[in-house]
Amino acid sequence: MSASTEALFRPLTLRGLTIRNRLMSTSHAPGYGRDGKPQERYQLYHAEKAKGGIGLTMFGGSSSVSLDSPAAPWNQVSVADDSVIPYFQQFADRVHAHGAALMIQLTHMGRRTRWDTEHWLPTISASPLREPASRSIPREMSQDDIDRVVHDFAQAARRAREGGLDGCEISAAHGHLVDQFWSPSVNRRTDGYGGSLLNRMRFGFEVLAAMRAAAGDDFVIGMRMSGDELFDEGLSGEDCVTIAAEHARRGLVDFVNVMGGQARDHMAHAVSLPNMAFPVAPFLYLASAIRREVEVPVFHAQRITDFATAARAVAEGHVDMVAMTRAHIADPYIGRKLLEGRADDIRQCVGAGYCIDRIYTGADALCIQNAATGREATMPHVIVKAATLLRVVVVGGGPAGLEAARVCAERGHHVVLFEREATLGGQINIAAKAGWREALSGIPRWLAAQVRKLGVDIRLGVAADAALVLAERPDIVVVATGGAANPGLMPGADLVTTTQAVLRQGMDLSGSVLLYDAMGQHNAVSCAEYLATRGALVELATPDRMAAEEVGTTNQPVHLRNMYKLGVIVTPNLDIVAVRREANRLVAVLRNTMDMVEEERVIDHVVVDFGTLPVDAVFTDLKDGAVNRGQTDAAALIAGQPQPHRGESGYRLYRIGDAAAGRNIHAAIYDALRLCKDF
Amino acid sequence: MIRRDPRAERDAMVVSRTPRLRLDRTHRGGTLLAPAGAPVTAPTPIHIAEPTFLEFAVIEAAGGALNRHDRQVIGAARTLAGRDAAVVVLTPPLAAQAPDAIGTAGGDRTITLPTPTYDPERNAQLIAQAIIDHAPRHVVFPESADGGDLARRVAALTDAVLFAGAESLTPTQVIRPAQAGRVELRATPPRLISIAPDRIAPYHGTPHAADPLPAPDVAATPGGIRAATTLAVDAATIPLDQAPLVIAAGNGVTDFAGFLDLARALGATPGASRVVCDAGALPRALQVGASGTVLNAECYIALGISGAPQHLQGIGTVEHIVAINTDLHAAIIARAGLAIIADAQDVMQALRAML
Amino acid sequence: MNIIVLLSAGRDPHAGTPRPVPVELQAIALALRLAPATTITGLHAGEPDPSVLDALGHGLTTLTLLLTNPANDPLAALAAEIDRARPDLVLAGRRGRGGTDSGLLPYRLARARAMPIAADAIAIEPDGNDLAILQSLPRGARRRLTLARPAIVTIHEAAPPARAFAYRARRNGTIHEKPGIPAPSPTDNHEIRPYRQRPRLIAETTQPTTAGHLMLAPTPETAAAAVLAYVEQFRRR
Amino acid sequence: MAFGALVLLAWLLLAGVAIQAARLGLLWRHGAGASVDWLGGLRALPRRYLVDVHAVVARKPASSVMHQAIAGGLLAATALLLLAAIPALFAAALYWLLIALAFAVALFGAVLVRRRRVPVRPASLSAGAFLTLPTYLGAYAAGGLIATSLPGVAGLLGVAVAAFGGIGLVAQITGGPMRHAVAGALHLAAHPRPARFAGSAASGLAPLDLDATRLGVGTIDDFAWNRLLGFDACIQCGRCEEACPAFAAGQPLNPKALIQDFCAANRKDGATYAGSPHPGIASPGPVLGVLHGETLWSCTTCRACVAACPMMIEHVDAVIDIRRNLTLEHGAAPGKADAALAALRYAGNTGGFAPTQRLDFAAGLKLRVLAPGEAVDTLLWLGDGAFDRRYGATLRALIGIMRAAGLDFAVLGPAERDCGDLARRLGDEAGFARLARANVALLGTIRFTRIVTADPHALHVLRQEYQAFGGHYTVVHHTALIDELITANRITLGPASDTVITYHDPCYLGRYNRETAAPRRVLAHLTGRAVEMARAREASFCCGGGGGAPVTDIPGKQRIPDLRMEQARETGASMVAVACPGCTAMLEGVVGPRPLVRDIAELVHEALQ
Repeated sequence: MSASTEALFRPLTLRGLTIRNRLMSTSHAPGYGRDGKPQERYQLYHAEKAKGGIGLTMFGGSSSVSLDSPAAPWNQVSVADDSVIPYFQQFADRVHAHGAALMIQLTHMGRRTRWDTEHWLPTISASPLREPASRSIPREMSQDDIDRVVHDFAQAARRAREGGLDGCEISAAHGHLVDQFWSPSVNRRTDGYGGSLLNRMRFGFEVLAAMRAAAGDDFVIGMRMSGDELFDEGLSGEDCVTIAAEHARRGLVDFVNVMGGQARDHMAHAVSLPNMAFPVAPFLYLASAIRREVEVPVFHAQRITDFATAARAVAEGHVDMVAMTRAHIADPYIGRKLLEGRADDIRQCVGAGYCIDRIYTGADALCIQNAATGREATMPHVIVKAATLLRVVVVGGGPAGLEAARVCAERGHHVVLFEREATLGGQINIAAKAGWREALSGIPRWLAAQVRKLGVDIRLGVAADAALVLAERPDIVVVATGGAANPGLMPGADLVTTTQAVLRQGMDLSGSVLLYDAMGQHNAVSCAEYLATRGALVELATPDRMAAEEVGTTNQPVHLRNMYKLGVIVTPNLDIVAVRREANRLVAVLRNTMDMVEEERVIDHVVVDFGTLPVDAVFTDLKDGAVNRGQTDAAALIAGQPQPHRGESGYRLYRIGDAAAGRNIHAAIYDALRLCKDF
Repeated sequence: MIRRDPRAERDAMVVSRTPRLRLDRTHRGGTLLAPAGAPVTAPTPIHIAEPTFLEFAVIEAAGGALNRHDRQVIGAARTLAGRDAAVVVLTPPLAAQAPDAIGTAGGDRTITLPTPTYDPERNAQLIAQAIIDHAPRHVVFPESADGGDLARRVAALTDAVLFAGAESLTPTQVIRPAQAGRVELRATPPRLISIAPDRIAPYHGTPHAADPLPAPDVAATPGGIRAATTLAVDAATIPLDQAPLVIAAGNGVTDFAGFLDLARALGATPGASRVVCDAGALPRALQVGASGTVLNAECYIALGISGAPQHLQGIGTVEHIVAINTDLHAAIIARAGLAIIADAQDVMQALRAML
Repeated sequence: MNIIVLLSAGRDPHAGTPRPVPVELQAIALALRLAPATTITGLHAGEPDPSVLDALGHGLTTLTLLLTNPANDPLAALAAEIDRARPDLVLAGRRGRGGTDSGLLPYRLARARAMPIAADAIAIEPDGNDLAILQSLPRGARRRLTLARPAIVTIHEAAPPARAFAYRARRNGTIHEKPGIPAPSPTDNHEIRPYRQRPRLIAETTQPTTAGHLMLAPTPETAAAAVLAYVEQFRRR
Repeated sequence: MAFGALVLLAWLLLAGVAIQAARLGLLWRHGAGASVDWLGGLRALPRRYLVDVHAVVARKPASSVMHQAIAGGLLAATALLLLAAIPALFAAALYWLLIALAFAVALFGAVLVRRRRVPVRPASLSAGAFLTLPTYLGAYAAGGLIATSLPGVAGLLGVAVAAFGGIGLVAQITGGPMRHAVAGALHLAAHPRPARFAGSAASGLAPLDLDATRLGVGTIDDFAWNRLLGFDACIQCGRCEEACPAFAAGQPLNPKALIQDFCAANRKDGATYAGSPHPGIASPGPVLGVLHGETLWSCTTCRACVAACPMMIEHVDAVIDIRRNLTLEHGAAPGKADAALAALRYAGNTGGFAPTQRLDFAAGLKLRVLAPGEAVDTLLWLGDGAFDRRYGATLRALIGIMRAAGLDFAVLGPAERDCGDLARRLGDEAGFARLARANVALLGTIRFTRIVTADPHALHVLRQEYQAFGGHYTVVHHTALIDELITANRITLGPASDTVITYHDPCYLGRYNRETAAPRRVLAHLTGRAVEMARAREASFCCGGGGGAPVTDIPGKQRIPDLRMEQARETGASMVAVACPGCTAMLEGVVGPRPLVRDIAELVHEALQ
């Protein structure tokens, strides 16, 4: 272990609490709360990280302290009454059993929430300015409001303490109520809570002092805050250093948890949760600047995905605790693998942002590449060996096939993997060719390294057919042959090309391009950026209300920003009706989805994205000979139970991933894991 | 049915593109309204005509140009000076374009020390005289090799304490390590301070106007340093952890004699990946990485190295990396300022031919 | 040649126990290259600190202790002893490791005794009546100085390694104890606190690391030219 | 006529042996004084020879037969001949038949001696005088046989042949192989470490008088006389050479050549050694006028040579004695040894860590740290491995096991210092003594029943070497503790797996302290498929981590842990079970595909139910 990795494993003591190492996960909102309580799913998710060796795990991002900051929007935790305490106790026991510390984030969202959920109470803030992300215009808080919320924070801290948690932080980051008071972009008050920075900090001081009084002297209380709001009207880096230093000087916080940005609108949101378009550790410099001046421990998260960067951040003193929050979603076993000298086995976060993007649609956080995360009750992170060893043939080396091969090999089975292409990775290899999406290649790279290490017999460049498969005398055949691009069914479909073909073949389409996107996924917008970068004049037409509507909150703004920069014209609310050739150009007929008026484009190329259709020839050929006739028992699959098998001789046949129907990477990997974990 | 060209429609509405895009939605083919108003200009430099007091910043300006540490020294003096005091920068003669650099870095006055060659004894006397002449509140030095030496000479000459190697500085407090790094000393900034490299931020605000001041007048006396010559550095002899330019061979290199030749011709210090050292092709002492040598180079050329995490840790602080590798997905490609997807051995030969 | 090596009370950076200052041990090793051990004396003003005595295990045979209160300013005592011993050369480490660690004392001594001083030596040779000093500069650079004798020279960490510790030499070394000259330390009103590691400044890294220039399959010549151009722009700074 | 001449020859030879022995004695007198219990030694001699020596010799049955035939035949025949001074015996035909029989056995033995080197001489056997030895042996035996069985001139001729052989053999007492016969017998009686025959594992390393004018062995005469005697007992059988891991790795150490270097140093007549040299060493070095420092620093102190030596020679103690001189007087330990010793001197641990970091590995475990005056049943000695993250996992597993068993245990925490093993093996006896005194004093401030440690080096030092400093403790290795807990049903393990596991014996546990059974009993609970390496238990092959070898880092052609890992691979095991922090680090340092390395504590902790 190198000297800097060594530094990751120095304990840290905060107000009497000793944290075993410097690895942590910051509070976030995975959407696992039920009825405002952190129940089994939520607890198991964090317990797995504790098992995996993390030092501190913090849960309950944006847990509400007051009724006018509803917990409902992201299935969050409400700490507004004592009924949550028993859940905390159970949670703490689960995490402490594995030696990790557990803390919660407490907050009042102020204007950054909606009034039309749960309690239908008005939103409140320092001043009545609209919040762009939630589109709410709050009521200016009266002194009574302020006193009430201060009291609510204090009661919430007491509940955290009585629940056996090791500490808590308030969120004064991401544009929550405390930093709404701080930020000159929100606070226009003229009373003692507005004006000078010191006045603007008054509300937060009152909150923290009341929390300390309620929670006692031996309870860790910290604060999450921005190191620079990164927009002109907001708090500057120097302001943030002053804020942190002032809180530390007054003894109000035991740590500050620094992030960069503010998240008040779509683009700011994407910046504060940096995806793979950003470099690694883009805002470490902000945490470092505060660590230099402020004498309480500094925590920091934001795209620190690899342990080497994390180790350096700690060893060089930029931070005291390094939060690898999304990195632990991809692999909760980072600490343990490092200690065991298995750094190569760490499944590294690629920064796809799939986890965080899902929660903004009201769904639960799921990892694009690790289907066990958030499903700890049914899906294993550590695959155990099977009692009976089988011969497994996997056809197709995309994400589904690779994960199937990995899981089966971890089970101890003899696995043969056929891949038609010369490289493993399937459609991810195509997606990774589009500009800033390159980091996606980390997904198959890890899977491929694992299957190689596990001794899977990999046959590259072999287009397997039924005979080749059967020659292996398999007990189980998993068909993961993926999908082929769908050019659509409109007249003139033979004249178009697909986004897949453009990226796969690296086509340089010159002239004007109409890119029609029926999917709203990354594919079309990536392709638009790809073509525009190479000089094509691109118009992206979509029947949706905006381009890339299916791409989540932290990714869509990056695509849109890039398309604006590249001069791609986005025309929403259009269906493609037909394509035809006129002279040496193409004419596309489009129909407005609102008024049904048709219009035309004269262009050089039409590129479409209708997703993929299953490639299932091998499956069809093998189906009749299979003891299960190729049928997957959906009920067992959903329940995480083994597929029914009565011990008949012959092979069992299953299909997964896009070979079953075109979906996404997570679907492919989840298909494979839940099917194969019980073989 | 309408046949539309949204791009042409948009282009037809463009009135101007600077300073920002202006579209005229009323445009139907007549005259377009051009934007009025002043062009954007650079901000006026800050001129502190009557400073409340003075702060000295003594810089090294090796080669006639400011380096990072010099800018940090001026930044430190700027911090101590605040808005109303002036920062006097004491510097060796600067290259022609550099005086601007003093103002940009936050200096208000410049005293050029007329010492043509390496003569720290005389420089110390000149600075001591300047301190008498101008009575600055503080004198900030870089805690570098020559800067630290000069600072101590001035301290001894003026019989003052030097607060050496400050790591934190505000107008009211400086902090530095002591007792083998086990404690830190905190004090109100004393008169003489030297600052450790990369600890105090340089000045980033509006440039100041830097006016020249006359050099102090001290009669030259013979010193104890009779002669000084800077020796040409043989890159191959620089310890790997100090070398400014390192070229390293990995798996993709097959001709190691040729590699060492190239390093010599390039004036670079040779290094190697673990694989190469394990195979015995190059000595273990050349190994770059967490388990070998951690570099402090300015520029690193990786020939046929994929960039295992251990290796990347060894080049963690290197700002400028050239990677030549056949694998586009090699980790080092993502770290490189210049990434070349090509056979390292071929490129190496071409480089040798070129030098 | 008569050589005095100044020794300070060092502390182990991790354990805090008395431990010789490595760079002072390197000074002893350099002295031993210049002169026989019998003409080399270690000099310390303060208490008989174990860290100073341990220097005897590293090649030094004689040690003079000027007994003063360790809180005192050692300058007067050392200056008086140098006046008495009339060394040709006084060596010191570039910084102490355990006290204020400011590296100022050799300069004050040089000023007090009107001796020239040179810093950061890694090699010393007699050069007629003068001394030839090889100085270590950052990034492997070297400077050669000619220095009038007697002189004070501080030693850099890049100097040849110290001799390994030998227990018997430590046991057999000669220690002369003399009373030093008590003198109050210059007042410095500082507060002492446990050290807190402060990170170095790091640059804002808002540009993706992949924003570097990428060349796909260029000809070897194009690639080589690009490498040279890239290297040149950083070499000029 | 021939009978009489033969008897006379025997008496003359006896006189020759006496003279030669006296000449050897004069050489041994150069050595330093040593108190020897002659009476006890002589009384124990037959048992030491017949039981201890032959237990070692018998590991190679062919050698055993050879040695019994030649030594038994020669000694019996000659002794019987000497008895012929008694007239009644001289007249007895049966008596002469007996003598003839003894000579016949000796002749058979001589043939076996010759067959060892002819036609092919194994690399581990020396040439030189050894090539003429079978001729003398054969001549003496054949001549005796002829003289006792053929009449007349033939008989006389036999006496002449026997005389040729006998004189040759006597001549070989000072300069040749027969030295072994004389010195060997005396060595067994005057052995410098007699306790080893009683099963003691303590080394023969006495604390030094640190005020002495000479520290350690700086010249050959600084060796105690009975050690010089011991070196002369060497018959150059090459078993140490075959056993030595450093030699196998091509490091410049051949224990056989080392002993012969000592013999040569004690004589001014130049070297006559004709066996394999120290690898890579061509000429004599400066140490004792014969040796190179690299040779001495290559030793891992694993005692494989000592355990393999049929003559009970103490190679390792001799190496340490010289290292003491090199380190204490010359500061000559190479590589990173000086840095490691300095770290021990100033920080009290080999890595130079802040003492408080010793408990970092256990952050969050809330270990009980004993304060002076407190009492506990079991004291867990953490060892310097506690600073190592990898070994921290082993310690955490062990703590988990001890907690599962409900043991009353505690640690010393930051107050614990390194046990001093590294200092002592590197020859820094002053450093060792300081650490030993500090630890013994510390242990004196608390009360406990026993010490448990997962570090065999600490175990050995605490159990055996602190006695000289007044520390007498019951020290238990963690594998023994786990074995005890399983037997007493204080912990329950899940069903044994079918992983193929091989156990690597740590030298300081298996060879030094002869504890090889407990770890194997524990392993049997963990897997149904435990396999043994060719070299196991007391014949185990070192990991390369002992004796300070990792810090002196003397280069060889290969690395010792690579060799050991290859031996593990040969068993087909997918996992190597270890029981020592040094072994863990060395074996895990082997690059490339290899079996996993897990401490027994980790495996048990995983299997806990």
